[in-house]
Amino acid sequence: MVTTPVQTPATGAAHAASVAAISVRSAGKVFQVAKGAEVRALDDVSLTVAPGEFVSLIGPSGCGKSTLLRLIADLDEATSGEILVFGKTARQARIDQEYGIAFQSAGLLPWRSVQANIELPLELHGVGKTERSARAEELIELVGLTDFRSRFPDQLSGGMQQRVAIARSLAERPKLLLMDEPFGALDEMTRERMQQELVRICSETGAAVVFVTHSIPEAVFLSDRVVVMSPRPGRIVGIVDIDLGPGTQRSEGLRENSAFFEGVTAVREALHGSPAAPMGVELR
Amino acid sequence: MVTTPVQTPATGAAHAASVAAISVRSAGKVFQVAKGAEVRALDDVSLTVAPGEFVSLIGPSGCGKSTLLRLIADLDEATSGEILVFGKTARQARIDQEYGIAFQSAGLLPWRSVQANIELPLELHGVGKTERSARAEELIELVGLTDFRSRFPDQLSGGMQQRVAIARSLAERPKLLLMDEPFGALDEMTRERMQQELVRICSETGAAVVFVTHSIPEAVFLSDRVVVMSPRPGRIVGIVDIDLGPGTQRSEGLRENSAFFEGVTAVREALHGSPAAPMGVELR
Amino acid sequence: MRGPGVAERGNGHPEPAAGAAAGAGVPAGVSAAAVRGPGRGRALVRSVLPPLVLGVAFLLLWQLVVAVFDIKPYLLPSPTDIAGQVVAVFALLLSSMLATGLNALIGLVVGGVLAVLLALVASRLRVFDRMIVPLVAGLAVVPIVALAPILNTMFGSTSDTPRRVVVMIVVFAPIFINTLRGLRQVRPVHRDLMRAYAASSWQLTRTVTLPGAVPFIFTGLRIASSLAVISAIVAEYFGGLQNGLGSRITSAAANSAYPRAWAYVFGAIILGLVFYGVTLLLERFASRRRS
Amino acid sequence: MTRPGVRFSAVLWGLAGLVLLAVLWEGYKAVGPVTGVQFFGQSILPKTDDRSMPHLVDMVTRALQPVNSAVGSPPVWVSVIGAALNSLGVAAVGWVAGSVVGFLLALLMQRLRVAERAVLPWLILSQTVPLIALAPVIVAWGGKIQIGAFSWDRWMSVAVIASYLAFFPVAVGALRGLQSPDAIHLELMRTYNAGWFKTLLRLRLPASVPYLIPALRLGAASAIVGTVVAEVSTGYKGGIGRMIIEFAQSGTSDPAKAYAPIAGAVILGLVSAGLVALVGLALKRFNRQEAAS
Amino acid sequence: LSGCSSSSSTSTATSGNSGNPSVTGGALIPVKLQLQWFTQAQFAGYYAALDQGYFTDEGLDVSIIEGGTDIVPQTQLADGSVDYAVAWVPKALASREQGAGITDVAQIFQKSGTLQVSMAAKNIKTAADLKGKIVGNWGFGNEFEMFAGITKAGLNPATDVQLVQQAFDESGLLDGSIDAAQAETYNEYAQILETTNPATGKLYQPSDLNVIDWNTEGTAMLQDAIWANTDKLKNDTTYQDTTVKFLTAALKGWIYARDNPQKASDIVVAKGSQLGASHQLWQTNEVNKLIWPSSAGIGIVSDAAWKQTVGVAMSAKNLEGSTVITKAPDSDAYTNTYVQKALDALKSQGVDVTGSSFTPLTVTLTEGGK
Ligand SMILES: Nc1ncnc2c1ncn2[C@@H]1O[C@H](COP(=O)(O)OP(=O)(O)OP(=O)(O)O)[C@@H](O)[C@H]1O
Ligand SMILES: Nc1ncnc2c1ncn2[C@@H]1O[C@H](COP(=O)(O)OP(=O)(O)OP(=O)(O)O)[C@@H](O)[C@H]1O
Ligand SMILES: Cc1ncc(C[n+]2csc(CCO)c2C)c(N)n1
Ligand SMILES: [Mg+2]
Ligand SMILES: [Mg+2]
Repeated sequence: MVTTPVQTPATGAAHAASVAAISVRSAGKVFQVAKGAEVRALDDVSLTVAPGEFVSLIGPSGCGKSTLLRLIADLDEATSGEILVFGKTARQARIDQEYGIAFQSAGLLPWRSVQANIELPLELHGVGKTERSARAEELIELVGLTDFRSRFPDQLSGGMQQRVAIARSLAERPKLLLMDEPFGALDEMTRERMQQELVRICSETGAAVVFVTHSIPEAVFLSDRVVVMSPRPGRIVGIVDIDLGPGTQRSEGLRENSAFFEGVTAVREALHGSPAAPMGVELR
Repeated sequence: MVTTPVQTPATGAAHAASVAAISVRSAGKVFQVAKGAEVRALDDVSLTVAPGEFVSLIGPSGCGKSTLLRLIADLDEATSGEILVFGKTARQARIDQEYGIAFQSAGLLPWRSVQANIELPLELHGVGKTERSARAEELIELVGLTDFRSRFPDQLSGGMQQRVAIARSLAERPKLLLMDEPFGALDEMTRERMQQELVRICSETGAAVVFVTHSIPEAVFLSDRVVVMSPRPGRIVGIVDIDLGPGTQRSEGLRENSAFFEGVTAVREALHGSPAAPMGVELR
Repeated sequence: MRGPGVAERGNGHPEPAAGAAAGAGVPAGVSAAAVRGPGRGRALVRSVLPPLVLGVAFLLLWQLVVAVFDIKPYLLPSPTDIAGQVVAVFALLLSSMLATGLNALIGLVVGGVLAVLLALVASRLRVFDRMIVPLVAGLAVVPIVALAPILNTMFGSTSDTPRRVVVMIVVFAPIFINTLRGLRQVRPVHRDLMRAYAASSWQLTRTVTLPGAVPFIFTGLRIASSLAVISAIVAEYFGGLQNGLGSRITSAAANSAYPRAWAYVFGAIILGLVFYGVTLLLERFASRRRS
Repeated sequence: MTRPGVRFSAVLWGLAGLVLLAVLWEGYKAVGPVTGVQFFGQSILPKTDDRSMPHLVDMVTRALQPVNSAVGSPPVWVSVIGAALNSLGVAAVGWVAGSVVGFLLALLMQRLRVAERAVLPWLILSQTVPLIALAPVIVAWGGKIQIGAFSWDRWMSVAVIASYLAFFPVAVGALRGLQSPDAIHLELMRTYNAGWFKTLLRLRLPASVPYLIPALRLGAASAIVGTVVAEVSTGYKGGIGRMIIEFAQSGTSDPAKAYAPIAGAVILGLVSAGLVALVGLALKRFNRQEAAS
Repeated sequence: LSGCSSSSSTSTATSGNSGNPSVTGGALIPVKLQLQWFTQAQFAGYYAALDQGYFTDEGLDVSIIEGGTDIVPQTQLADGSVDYAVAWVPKALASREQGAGITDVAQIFQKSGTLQVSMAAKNIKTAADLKGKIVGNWGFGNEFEMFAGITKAGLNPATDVQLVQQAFDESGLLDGSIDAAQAETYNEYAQILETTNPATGKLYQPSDLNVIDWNTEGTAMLQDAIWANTDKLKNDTTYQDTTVKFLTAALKGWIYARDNPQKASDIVVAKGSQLGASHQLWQTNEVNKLIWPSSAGIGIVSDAAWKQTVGVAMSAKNLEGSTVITKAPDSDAYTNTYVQKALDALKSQGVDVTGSSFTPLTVTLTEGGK
């Protein structure tokens, strides 16, 4: 099932558009672990994301970033509150394929070529062969992998694999992209380049993005808004508005720009203002 | 064999001390791959590290950072040039246990407790039981894992594992620490904390450090000098002196300081001045 | 050459197709094509020569010992005696290999398919899983000797079926256990992905679970392949058609015609290696495209 | 859920599986054609008469009756247990011997690359040799051994054959285990200037445990199978394998009798795997996974 | 499942009355005898000799070692694992040709006990009737009489019949998957007669069956014989002496079994035979028929029978196209020297060694041979 073929073009701040891309109201998530014990991963989280808006989630490990993303994607169910995606329940939105998703590990199927990996969601939803390959062609070009279309994942570098995963997440032209640390496994140089490409791709497709990251510069460079979270239980402790101009014009130079440094400092302070996370002492 | 029990205290810039901790002269390394083909990983690299000095190596993936470190550690042999560690050949220095080493993955032995892991090098060199456990005690305290001494690696978070690895690398009180992206696998928050601890530990022990990293802020925050490298063949393209004051006084606040940002910008420029690294398109 | 994997590795790193390349050693920028070419010939020599030398040395020593100590053929026939018999009974040797090989093949294929299908069911149906896993553990330790006589009466000794059933039973356990492990190996990220695509459980099986289990299936198959031949041979020992290697070996041995018996043993070894080699090739072929 | 609880329910499920099997057996016997099902001349389903498929009740009843008509002969099940224990003892000797040999081979192959290349293919080949061909040779040569008061017993031939099967999984598993340490650990040992032996002791051996335990378990199962086959091939009396063919003789007149020793052999296999699991328990410390950091 | 160790039934020991001079204060000579099959009345004479203390009387401590499928008694004997072995002559000759140094020192069975049994309805009465039939045999070299018979009837064993190896029992014949099955008069034939005929609801009767007897077809070969180690016979005087003693006791055992079939059968049952009491009595009786009367004295190798065996062994081809032996055995293959000495010793004790007045019993079989 392919949804709405072409997006409404969206500029950086389309806050006022008709229905919100995401609307999370007082969502909470409690995990039942071993007999009796429970983990409150999220507590009373509310967040609205406008169509075309780029929102990053940042916070120390275990603060519930992934959990929040997974609730939106209906990969887990909220234990309280309400989550709407384009006005539908998360479940309905998943069934209607309203979003594309990418994870920290690219999660490509190793036995499928680049092209076949990108075609996977289309294939699952019964899109015909010619249509599928035409769309894959477009996407491969978009992520700059034209020469690698018939390579297999193990023949690609980490960065290239992530680009395939991003192309795959865009296959059905979703109006919403959910990304959980998609660049977490990349080295910093590659990472910076991927960020720039993501910014470009997002402005071109006009999709709203929820982007989980650990990196302050990354969050600042990419986002319209940075949502800062704190752990135990996971809450939103601050939202930093960033204004670096439209995505299409963001470039490397920006990183040495004072607005960028200001954004970094603002997010850093929001983060550190939150009760200091115990330094990785939790047992795994 | 435990070497020199107590270190000469070293302040940040002990450049002029007797014999250099490391002296690399026109070192080159060519790898023979499949019949005929060769990879020139390092070409004519010269570098001197003073006792107590903290030097970072930074550069795009594949520029030979790890290779240089491995040559110093005598894990590989240079194909040309000369490498002296405290005036000895690299091989002799390894046999004399002149350095401690830590890698990107902590590389702890999963069947040994924290304490037993730290004691490993001492045990191998025939240090008696009581002496071993006294030393382990000290180190465990140094890295702040007192309550975790009898835990096993799989019960620790990534950051804690890295701290164990660092403690282990310090076990024989080396005057030189070699570290290959020791924080590469950690999330950014943990990473920043670990950096601060490393700075503290190094000032306390007075060891010289060669530190490989991908992260510009990390390199700037930690180092007395940042060595910037370029790939194919790996060369040193610039050395940036950083002056953020003695390690003992570097704190979180520093990261929002303008000297820090200047350092970051200087390294960034040195890096980008080098011929742009192809964006992760190499095959793996 | 990789050894037949250990069927059950209790720990979590079964990665059956783990590459041999050590860590980061593989150079960037050097195209894979450069690795082939003349280098391959030398690699072949390096992997074939040592076992060949050892084998020839072993045979020579054997021959020498038999000659020097004048060992009677009923105690130990010499390699040349055996080779002489191989030539003498060659036509019969081939037909026996064919007969036994066919039994082993049919048993292997039917048992293998059954094992994969039941593993699929077990991976989907928890109740079935819990009931069948202990049974398979039992099946894995049933000695062939125990089964053959009973199967002979059950299916009639004039048919090849009892032997094929013996092979099926013997190959079932390793394939089933490995396949099931493979099917359970689905990476959480793939599971999440398929859920995000609202994929049906059949789609999950077809696109993710089953292809992901292929290397595991092959690990089981590799172990099963040589077992299939041995068990087909041993099964012949308890009656039935007298056209295979097993009955020829025993009947030669009963007449103390050991050189002839060993000629058939030689055939059995060749057959075992053929089965093993073909599985290995299939595995190579199927896993060409994997990390 | 507590561990004993888990184990208990596993046993229950296993029993449920057995019941399922029993229902299948009796069900097919009830509805299947007496002559079995033929398909293009090959029988594909068994005959269902009482000689081909005795009733389960008959099997059990027979197991409770005396083994033979000699006065005072014990019930079948008692003899089966005796025979099973006898086989277990022989198999244990074979397992230990095979494991030691397998492990030493693995050490050799780990130490010398050439040895690995030269030996490994032959190890695989060795397992394609049918045991029935080896048995006479081993028995014959064993019979020649007579050193002072020591003389070769039949059971030793059986144990040798059992070890011939048991050594293989151990050799392969141990080799993998010894080769399993990551490059990083090996390099660490190199930076410590630790030689081959120290590296073996502190790194390779402990690292091989997770591979060794399943290999030993597999070796135990192989040793049992080898013992049972070898008892038949060498004519060693007193074990379960011999009992199986002794009973098979009375297939015409006493078909239910043959099932008791088969059940005994299966239980024997399970028990041996269980015993190895105990070894695994003792080495549990080394079975830790490296944390994924 | 008792062991096969030394004497289990001390109660019936009648030792001490013979006053044999070689009994020197319990220092018995250990002797091992390898059988070719499981404990059963086929070997009643040896068990009787053991039980009656005849071996001890001769100063021997005999252990009887059971055989079984894969045990080749002549190999055991040749490699020194045992001192004497019971084996069929053709198989032993084959082993000799492969270098096993063994000699037939006493031919116990004078006739072949092998039959080819079929259901009466199949109408298989002679070897010629086997054409096109599914013919069972045991393999292991037990099939040569049958091959010779088929060949003699003008058929080619490789093409004119379909050969099938039988399992350990006769179920193939009973369920109809085998047309004609191999059986020994003393064992498998009885197993058939101990089974209920579904058509009549009673046990199978000999009239329900047809048998081909290779003795009458003229291709019979010599069966159970006692074999000794050729080299030791030549060079070892103690062994020569022991051989005579062993044969004396063993033959005496067989004479006991002839005269006391019921007791001999009971002895075998007590030794833990797998099949039951009535079956063992039948077997004792049938085996007696194969031995007695023995005109030259029990154990003497008849030259005529030997020649027929060798002739068949050299000419009959099996389905692999090979004959049992390729050249005539040398003169060491058998000797009557020792058995003659044993017979002389027995005769001097006044024992009847020919059994000229032997009359068999009529044994009634019961279901399952219980
Ligand atoms: N399936 C689960 N069962 C139990 N607890 C869980 C589960 N998933 C997450 N948690 C817990 O919920 C909390 C939030 O986890 P989450 O993965 O959302 O954190 P995160 O912010 O994504 O962390 P990271 O930066 O490390 O990815 C953690 O304490 C975690 O241990
Ligand atoms: N053992 C080896 N054999 C062949 N080539 C090698 C080997 N080790 C490294 N190389 C090559 O040498 C070059 C330098 O590698 P090196 O690992 O030192 O880079 P690096 O700077 O550490 O990269 P990264 O940041 O990815 O760790 C690369 O092109 C690499 O492919
Ligand atoms: C597998 C097998 N089957 C038959 C015989 C032959 N055999 C030797 S003694 C004897 C009498 C048994 O009643 C028989 C039939 C054998 N040696 N091995
Ligand atoms: Mg997360
Ligand atoms: Mg590196």
